[in-house]
Amino acid sequence: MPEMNLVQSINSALRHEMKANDDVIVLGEDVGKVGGVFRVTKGLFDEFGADRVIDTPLAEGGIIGTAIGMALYGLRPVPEIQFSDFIFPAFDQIVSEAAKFRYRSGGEYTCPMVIRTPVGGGIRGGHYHSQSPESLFIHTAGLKVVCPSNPYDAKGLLLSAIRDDDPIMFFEPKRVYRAVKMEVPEEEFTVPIGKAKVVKEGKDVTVIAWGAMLFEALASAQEVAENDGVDAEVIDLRTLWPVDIDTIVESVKKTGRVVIVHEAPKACGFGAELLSLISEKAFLHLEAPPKRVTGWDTPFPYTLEMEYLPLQHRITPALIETVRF
Amino acid sequence: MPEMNLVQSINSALRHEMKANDDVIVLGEDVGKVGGVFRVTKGLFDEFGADRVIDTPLAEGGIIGTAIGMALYGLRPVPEIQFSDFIFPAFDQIVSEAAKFRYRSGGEYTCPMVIRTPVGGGIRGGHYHSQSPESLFIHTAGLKVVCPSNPYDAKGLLLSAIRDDDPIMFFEPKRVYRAVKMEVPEEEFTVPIGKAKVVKEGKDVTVIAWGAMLFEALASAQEVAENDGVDAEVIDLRTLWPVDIDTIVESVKKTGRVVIVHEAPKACGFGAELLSLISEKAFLHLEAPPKRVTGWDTPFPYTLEMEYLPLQHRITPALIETVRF
Amino acid sequence: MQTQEQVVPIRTPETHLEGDDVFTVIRPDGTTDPNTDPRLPQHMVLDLYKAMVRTRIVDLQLERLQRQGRIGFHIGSLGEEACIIGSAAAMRPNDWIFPCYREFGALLWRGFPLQTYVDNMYGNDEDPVKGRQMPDHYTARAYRFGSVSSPIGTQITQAVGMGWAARHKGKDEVVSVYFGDGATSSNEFHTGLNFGGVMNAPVVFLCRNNRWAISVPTEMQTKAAKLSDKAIAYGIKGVRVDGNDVLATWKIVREAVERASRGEGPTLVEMLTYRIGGHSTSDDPRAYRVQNEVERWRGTDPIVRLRRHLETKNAWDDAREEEFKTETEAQLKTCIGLSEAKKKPELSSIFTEVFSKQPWHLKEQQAECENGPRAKPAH
Amino acid sequence: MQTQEQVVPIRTPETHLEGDDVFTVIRPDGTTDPNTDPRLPQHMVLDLYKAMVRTRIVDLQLERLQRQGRIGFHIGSLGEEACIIGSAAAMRPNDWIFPCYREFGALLWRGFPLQTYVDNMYGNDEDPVKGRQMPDHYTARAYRFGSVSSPIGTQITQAVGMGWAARHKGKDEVVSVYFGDGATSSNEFHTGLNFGGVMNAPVVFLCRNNRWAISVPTEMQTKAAKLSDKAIAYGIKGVRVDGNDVLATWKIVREAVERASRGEGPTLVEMLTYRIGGHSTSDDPRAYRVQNEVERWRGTDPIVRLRRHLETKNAWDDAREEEFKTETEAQLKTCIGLSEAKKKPELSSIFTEVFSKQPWHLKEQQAECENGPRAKPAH
Ligand SMILES: Cc1ncc(C[n+]2csc(CCOP(=O)(O)OP(=O)(O)O)c2C)c(N)n1
Ligand SMILES: Cc1ncc(C[n+]2csc(CCOP(=O)(O)OP(=O)(O)O)c2C)c(N)n1
Ligand SMILES: [Mg+2]
Ligand SMILES: [Mg+2]
Repeated sequence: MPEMNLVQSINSALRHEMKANDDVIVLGEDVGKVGGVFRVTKGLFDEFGADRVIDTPLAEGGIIGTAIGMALYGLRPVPEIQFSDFIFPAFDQIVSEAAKFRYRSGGEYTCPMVIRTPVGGGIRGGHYHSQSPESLFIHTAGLKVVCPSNPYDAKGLLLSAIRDDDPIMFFEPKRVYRAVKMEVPEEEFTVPIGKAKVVKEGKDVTVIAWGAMLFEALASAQEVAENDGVDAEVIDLRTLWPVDIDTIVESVKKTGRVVIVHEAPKACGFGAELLSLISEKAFLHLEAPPKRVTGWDTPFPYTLEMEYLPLQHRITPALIETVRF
Repeated sequence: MPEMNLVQSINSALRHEMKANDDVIVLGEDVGKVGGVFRVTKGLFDEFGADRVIDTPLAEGGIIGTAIGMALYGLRPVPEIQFSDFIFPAFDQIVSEAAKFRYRSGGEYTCPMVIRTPVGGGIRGGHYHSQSPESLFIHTAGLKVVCPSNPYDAKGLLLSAIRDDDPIMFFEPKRVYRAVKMEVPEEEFTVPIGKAKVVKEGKDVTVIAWGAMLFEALASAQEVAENDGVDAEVIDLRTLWPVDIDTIVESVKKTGRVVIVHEAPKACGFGAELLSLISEKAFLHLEAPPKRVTGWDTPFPYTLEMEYLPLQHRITPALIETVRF
Repeated sequence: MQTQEQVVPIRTPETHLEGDDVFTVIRPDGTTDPNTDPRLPQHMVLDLYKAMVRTRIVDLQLERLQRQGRIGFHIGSLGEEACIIGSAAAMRPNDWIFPCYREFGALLWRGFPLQTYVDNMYGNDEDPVKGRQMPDHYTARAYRFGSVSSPIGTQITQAVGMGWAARHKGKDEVVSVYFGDGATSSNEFHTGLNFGGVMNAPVVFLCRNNRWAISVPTEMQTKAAKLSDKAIAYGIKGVRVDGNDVLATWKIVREAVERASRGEGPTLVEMLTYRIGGHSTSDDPRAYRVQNEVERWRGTDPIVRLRRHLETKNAWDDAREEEFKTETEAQLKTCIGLSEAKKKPELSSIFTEVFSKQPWHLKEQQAECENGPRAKPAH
Repeated sequence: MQTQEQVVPIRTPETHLEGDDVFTVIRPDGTTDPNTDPRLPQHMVLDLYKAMVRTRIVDLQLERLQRQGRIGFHIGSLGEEACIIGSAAAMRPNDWIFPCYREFGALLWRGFPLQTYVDNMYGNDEDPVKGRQMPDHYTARAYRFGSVSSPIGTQITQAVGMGWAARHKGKDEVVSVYFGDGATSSNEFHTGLNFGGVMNAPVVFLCRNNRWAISVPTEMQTKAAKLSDKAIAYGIKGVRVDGNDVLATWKIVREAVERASRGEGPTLVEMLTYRIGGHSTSDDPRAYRVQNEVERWRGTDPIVRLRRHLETKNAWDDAREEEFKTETEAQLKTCIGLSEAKKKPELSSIFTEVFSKQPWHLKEQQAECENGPRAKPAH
């Protein structure tokens, strides 16, 4: 099996599905000849031509608006937003239109599409190349939200997403793009949307993470195992919404303690929803207050970004505190 | 003291501040001659002229973008977005620009402005004239978020907001616009931003609400007092962010039980943040899992809107359940 | 910005339709300009006329229902019937129509049952969109007709994507999309026309310039001399037509459809008309415009104009008019009666079709709602 | 959409600067057209030249620093020096400049200290924006200069608001705002120009048409023949100038400033130039454009062109050039050395200036951060 990084595995999924299904269309800024600023769509333009891999004018609202039109007609567009920080000019199309089309039309029109976009910090991007806006889309009824942490899941989830009948936000952790390599099947396979993965079993505390922070959570789990004899269970959510509540509740019922990690600011971040769901569904099993380790409630800073992110150095003490509560 | 409804008291605040401060500029769609579709700016055009009360072209991004420019220069714009459902074309200007200007410019440029916009359902508005997007703005670092429930607070909060040095989202519960009348001083007075109000003291359970739902919460509190001997404490948040954490924690420490009510969908709604803050700050005082009574996680329906909203009929059983837990 | 006097300009039909760039067919005396007349068969002109009259009848009746509190809202098309019906009629059967919100006339022209439209006005359990949206927010895929959305402009880029998709699939299907003069200020107008040009999409952009966006007159919406000039910014064709002249509208739009169909790209059609009524039943235009202006525009009533033309051909008279009106009104009354007797949508309709399959949290919420107490029947 | 051949058109300087609507002053031989020459005093032309040369020196040095990993990023202006310096110089001292992200040359022209600019590139504790933003995201209110933001176009409507505000306060202050050809597709271009027109704001819209938006050529950005034509859509004045001709740029922009100052409204100035380098240090343009095209454009180098003009006046020579370069490079080297020696911003800088007063939750978070362990010094 070939080794792939995240960029390559996503590219492989796109290539596979474009070959298999003529209706799959890639569109976005710079996705064509140059293959995207992160090279995720590299080679697709040469293979499938300018009619399947469309370099658009610089307008995210146009990318999503036209993609919606394509989806309404019956195509399967996979628009790319160059950075998720630049998704806001398309926000109206996503939350007012794509998310509501099936519902408001009584099921007559549907919007199957996958909005791919790099997310997260740690690449020296400052305010506008680092943000993690997932909770805004989770709050919007009608959208599914996916965020793989590794090349294997990314390919499997993207194939599931393109075949799914709903609009899906597909967040790609850009800090992982080239940082992680693993074996990924050349051929097609799927990872189901809506299923989390317990990536490390444990009995003392549950850590919930996704995307680039999964690796920080794992590093902390290892650190507390070695230094403190704490046995942490680590869950990679993979699909953020609709979240895999069963896996979470089962784990928390076992450990009684939970730490949630995400890059986005804390206030109204997805951590708040996870904490609330856990409180609602497993209150009597909680032996300590669930903890959130998140980005601070500030814009994303440039020089001090490593002090902003909820990295291992901040997760580890949170685990210890939660276990010792 | 004259009686005013919410429309009149907001109008009174605007008129006062425009008289007192030449730098206050009102702008938006239809705010001029006709005085806004809800007539909140009625009469201001005649009194202050077309240069202080600006009817803009139909583009929310332009309303907020030009308001930001005015604020950067030193004016105090009070832009109106006709319905908060239509704020999304301006979302980029609000979250990428207004919210971050002070921070990203090292304090050189600031964006004092008050974005007024009607919020909430219950007026037969369907999908696009009923939504409550507050949590999207709470999640965005750099914005304050205010939502008065009554004419008195509205005037006092709006005067505070216009004098505040930060960008403020000012949500006006449109279901309350003409439904509530009360004595409001003709002259100026302020209600501080960041202070909640305990509108009914109680010892058995805390109910947190704001805007139009405050009245539903109060009705339920009365209902359970009469029928079930339950003594509920009701908090009107007034400022959603930064939230008055002290008032909340103090109340929850007393009652040990809490019900949070809001119109917005549940997932990643502000209720999740409130529940999480309470869990983090008063975990050991909780005698029952905090409950959220909210809009459902669906688009806002038209015919069945009263079944969508978290009204008295849904708050009352939540109170009982929480108290009996 | 504008001074108060500028806010309420007296815009007469004459000052706004003069200039030889405004395409017209029907002359004041009812005859047609032989150089421009599309020479439609008489039965079709009669169909256009009836559709326009029916639109007006429905509008007036729905306004009455709203005043009586029997429906919640209506957004009418008084005075704009010619540009709506003329443009809809110019679309070929396989073409698509993306509506704004003021084009129920186009919907009915496409054959959508009046009963179903009235059900949508009532949001009852036979409303195809299940009472989820406000009145006049219909959807009609089977009629190759879009889905009304309130946010201004969003349908414009969508129409471009759909047109592109149809061509990509090798179909000869043109997409038309309606919007108002106010919508020319929207993000999506800009993006839609720009993408339409660059993608060379088979789209016809139909701008109903009815001179008002709620209380804001076109003069305050943009400093551009003509809305059709905005096409220049996108390298596409722009044309102006007298939108109160159904034959002129038909011809110009049909030409645009044919160009699009031939692969010659999109056209922006500015249809000059006038919003005789309020913006919607929630609006009272006396607060911002002078009655004078409205009265002068009444003089250009597109229905009166077409009728005069039909009379020059002896194709219509008072008796036929009376008969058609009576019949249509009766039909409408029957529909209203039936709609009012229907039930509200099922509770479950709140929770379905958010996603293709209902996820766990909506299952839970639906159960909570169905098993919980009912709201007071208030409204 | 476009076929592959269309994606990489060979656009030569000639084909793009011909047509008498492109305003030019400096002729190929270095002399000026007496009909268009603004006749600037020679010391000022020399200042323009030096500013352009300095801009280039800084660009080249910063690119080297980035390759060496000493700074994280740079977005340069190779080939665009004339349109940036010429337009900035045309603004009067009390006028305002709203930057896009490629105009540090304009910032330095305004007198912003080179040292402070380099501090911003390093995001150190003397960077006025406290290391919070990426390199080249400077702010300089004291120099009546805006604040760089990454999202494309957002500064355009802001500039309109600021210009309107200045006039509202009775000040004769014009606001200029830079953006690229790609930005003409943005929502805010549309809204900014439309509001600018309707509000009659004293604004000059400066479009650097450098032919590329990262990998997308202007031909794929819009089907409009000329970007300056987009002004028609907003009823404002649109002009095209040879942006590689600093005197032409100065003259056209100064005229636009004067019109704005006289209350005659905004102007869209299309400055025709070419992005010789990559989009930024993160970009490798060989992946999408042919070297051929770049080489031909090098032939129109605005610095070479102005130097030729200066030589016709005997105002410059190799010795002076050498001296100026050596001096500027030394100065820059000193700044870099100093910047590199400075500390990172304080931890507290993460938590301050989010609001005018720090609220409770940020106090808590700051304490948590300061009292917690430090991140590994990674990067
Ligand atoms: C994004 C957005 N902003 C504001 C509104 C409120 N609104 C509804 S219709 C309208 C005026 C539209 O005018 P125009 O485009 O000319 O269409 P007309 O109503 O005249 O047919 C406004 C401002 C809206 N629906 N969407
Ligand atoms: C809203 C938004 N979308 C995408 C980007 C990514 N991006 C940065 S620069 C750029 C191209 C801009 O081209 P142009 O406007 O011509 O300016 P130039 O870089 O050529 O000076 C793009 C797509 C962005 N910064 N903001
Ligand atoms: Mg209109
Ligand atoms: Mg460019």
